[in-house]
Amino acid sequence: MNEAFEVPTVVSFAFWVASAITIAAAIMVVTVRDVFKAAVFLAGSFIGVSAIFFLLNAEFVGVVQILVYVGAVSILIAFSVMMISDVSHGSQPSRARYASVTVSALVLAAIAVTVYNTEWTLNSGLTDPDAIAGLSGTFIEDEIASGEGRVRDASGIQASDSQVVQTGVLGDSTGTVGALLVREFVLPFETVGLVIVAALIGGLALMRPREGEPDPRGGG
Amino acid sequence: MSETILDSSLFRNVYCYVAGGSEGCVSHGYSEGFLPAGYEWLAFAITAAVLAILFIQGALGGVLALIWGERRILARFQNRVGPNRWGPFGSLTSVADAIKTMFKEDIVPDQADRFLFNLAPVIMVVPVLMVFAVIPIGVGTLVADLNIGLLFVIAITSASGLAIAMAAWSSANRIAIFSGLRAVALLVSYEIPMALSLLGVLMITGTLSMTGTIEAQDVPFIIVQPLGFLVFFLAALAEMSRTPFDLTEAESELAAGHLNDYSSMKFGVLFLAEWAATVAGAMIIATVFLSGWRGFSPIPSHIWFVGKVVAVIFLIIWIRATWPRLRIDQVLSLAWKGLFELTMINLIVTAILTAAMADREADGSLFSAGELWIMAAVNWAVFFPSVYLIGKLLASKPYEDDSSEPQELYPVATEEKAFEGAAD
Amino acid sequence: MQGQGLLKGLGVTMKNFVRPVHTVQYPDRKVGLLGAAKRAGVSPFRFFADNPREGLKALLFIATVPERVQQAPRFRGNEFTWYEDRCTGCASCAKYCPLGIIKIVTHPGGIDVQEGESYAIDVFDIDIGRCMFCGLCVEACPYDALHMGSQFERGNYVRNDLVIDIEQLRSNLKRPSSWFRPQFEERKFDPFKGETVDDHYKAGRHEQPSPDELKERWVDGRK
Amino acid sequence: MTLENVLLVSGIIFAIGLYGVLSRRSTIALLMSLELLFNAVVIAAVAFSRFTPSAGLADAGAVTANEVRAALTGHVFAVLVISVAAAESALALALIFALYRAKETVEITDVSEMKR
Repeated sequence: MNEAFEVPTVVSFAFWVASAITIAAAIMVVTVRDVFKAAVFLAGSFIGVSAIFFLLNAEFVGVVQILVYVGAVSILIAFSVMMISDVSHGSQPSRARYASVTVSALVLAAIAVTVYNTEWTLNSGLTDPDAIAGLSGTFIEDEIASGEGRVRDASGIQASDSQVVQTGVLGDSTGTVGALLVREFVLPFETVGLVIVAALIGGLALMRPREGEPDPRGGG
Repeated sequence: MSETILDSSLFRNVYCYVAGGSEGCVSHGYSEGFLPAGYEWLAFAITAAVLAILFIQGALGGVLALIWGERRILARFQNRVGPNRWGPFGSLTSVADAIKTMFKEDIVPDQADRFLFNLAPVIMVVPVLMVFAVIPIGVGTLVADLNIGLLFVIAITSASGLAIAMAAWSSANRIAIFSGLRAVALLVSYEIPMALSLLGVLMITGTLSMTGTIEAQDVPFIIVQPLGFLVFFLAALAEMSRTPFDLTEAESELAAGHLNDYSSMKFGVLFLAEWAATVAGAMIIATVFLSGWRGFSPIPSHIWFVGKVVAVIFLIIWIRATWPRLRIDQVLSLAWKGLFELTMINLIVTAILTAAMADREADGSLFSAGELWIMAAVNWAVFFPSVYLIGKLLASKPYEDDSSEPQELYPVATEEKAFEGAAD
Repeated sequence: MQGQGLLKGLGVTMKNFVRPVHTVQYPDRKVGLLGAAKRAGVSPFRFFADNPREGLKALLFIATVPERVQQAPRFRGNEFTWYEDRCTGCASCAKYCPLGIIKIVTHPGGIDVQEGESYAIDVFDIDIGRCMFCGLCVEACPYDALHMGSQFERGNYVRNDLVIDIEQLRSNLKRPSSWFRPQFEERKFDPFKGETVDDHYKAGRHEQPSPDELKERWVDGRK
Repeated sequence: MTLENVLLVSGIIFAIGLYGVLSRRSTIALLMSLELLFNAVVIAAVAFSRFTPSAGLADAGAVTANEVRAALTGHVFAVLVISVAAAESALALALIFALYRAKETVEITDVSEMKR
């Protein structure tokens, strides 16, 4: 075991609290009859998930989770519930309820068996001090621009003027995620941008008033 | 106890005062504290509680002061005196109001969804109070110097839309639901220009942390990023639903909007959250665009910060006293057709400038004051034509059909054409 | 340029911001030490030394000094001024009142009871709560017995207290408003300086006829 | 908090979402369950990123900056998934609105033309 990757008790406790909240809210989402309430519980579940992200040293993902899911998606869902008066009196579960419970329980069992029976390669099994420093410590990088530079543990070294002591990528992930997005993953990144534009245009095209229909902006 | 949280000096000072001894504290001169070793979690909890109480009380005090100040200033704009009976210059009026609100009867409408109805004020107030944690109100005086501070602020404030929707829906009141629909459309629309306008600042500073943003401002960003400031200011006005974007609770049309069915302290909490949002918004504007606590040396940094926040709040109140409220379609078209384009122009110009001047790839250093002044000059040169252009575009009505009569919203009989509108 | 009007509007409001306020804070206003001292006509130090408690309050800006607005002499106040000696009980005021809020009950009195040329007044109620201060009753009074008053503070908690009865009319301070009473204006009478017109001879253009004149006019003259 | 525990939580959320997708009738509720599924996957990605090293770190030899950065691939995937999910939900809501306008209903059982 490596001390650098040990999870503090407080964090562990907070993780269990956050997961309990998330799971409880998720169960409410799929069982509660009032769709608006379900949307609110969905937002609660999202917040719990973002707390889990924070505890997993993924601040950026956690904040993006709040920004996108709580700030946009769940609000949009609440908006549509408000607009569509039909759903206000509830959504009954369909007849396939027991079958669905069975299927999802089977999937959960499969996941659990797989998770606990796999021999994972863990960070705590790392022995290279440079690698450990790169992940959760402070390190010095030889050639910052190219990304090919050698990473060295900064604890025993006096950094020169041109070198910067950086926090390990798990300690301060935001900058690294940004660098990854515009370097290695630039193609998926651009594709996601295209997908979003396409979705936007598609949504607008779907909602455009058709010929002969009254303009939803009011008037006649 | 991650290093990030311990970095902020206020948190560290309190934490080390309580716990002492632990790593990260000894190097700052705290060798022993109250608690024995092994009780770090307790110290953590105590510190969190103490700071939370302190900051929440501070925020509430700020809100009460803001309510009083706004009433006084607004009264001066209208040649009145404003509240002046309770305390010196009426400064205890807000306290009296708060006490009165607490003792009112707590009414829940019969048809209301009690769970959501009671939850909405909480959801409304918590994010706003969380924002105060990341704002540096002086050198080293902040609870948590998050490395994602700005993004955190934008993300956490976006939850208020959900709270408004909850409050509106659970009231089972059509006026409140109108307000909720407006609020959601408005908040979601204005989040986009708000976040994008901060992107220009981020390009220059290269950090999301609030302290880093202040340290990068050798020249206040209101000068370097005029377009960014304009857009962010307007979007922030919309996000905290202030005039001229206060159509969430447009009192002449919607009575009080989503606040309609709330009473007693639940109303108080919702009201407080809204005003706290104003304080927080002014603080963020002061931090990001007015260089936060920076200033000349004899005056302490806290005073500088408070002065800048007061200036921003005065501007907000001034606007409230002057401009009329916009219609919902005007508000949305301003967001999508006006501010969005402006941020795009700002973004492109700033990107080009940053790429042209940046040599910080190697050492992560910031732009010098001279470089910032050059940027400011270019940005101001872009500012006027682009605002003029976008204003022209907004003012023109490309969709208007010349062949037909202008549509009337409600067909009414006038003397000239009796019931003509009703026929078609 | 677009948005010019917005900036112009900001300018207008700012101009108003720096202008002095129009509000007069009745019945008193908060003053600081300087204001209180100026009001008392002494120097601030003397004021503080003389009256430390008031001085401390003034330092905290919670001391008050009374403040009133200068009113016009024609102001139609709501407690009526009534000269019993001039009133014949003709009830013209009651007849002319558009709201019918004046109630007069008389019985024949004075001389020549059978003809009823002069009346003794039993009840004279004016319901101020419904009065709209049109002043028609005052215009209608042939003998200048009824005048508008000059006060306006009649807030209370019971609606019935707003009815002025005859006792109040008798005992009120005689501070008639000069509305529809040119004789007061000619005399430059100003009720707000605390002047009163106690003498009913000075209050009217026409004197109340003496019983002999009444008899001459209404009894003997008609024969 | 170990990798297994986080993955188990992710699996539980996935199962709940799956139950929702299979059993709910309202399309809006369906969409919400889909979002839960996405979230479960994102949790798993971030957990792997936190607890398991990238391939270059585990084997012997000099550690390069790219190998260290590659440890955060999970975060990048999370961000991409979140963005796509946001686009998806916007489009799905537009579809639901279109459905509601055409059919006056949002129940998925009422829209079964495809069967015939």
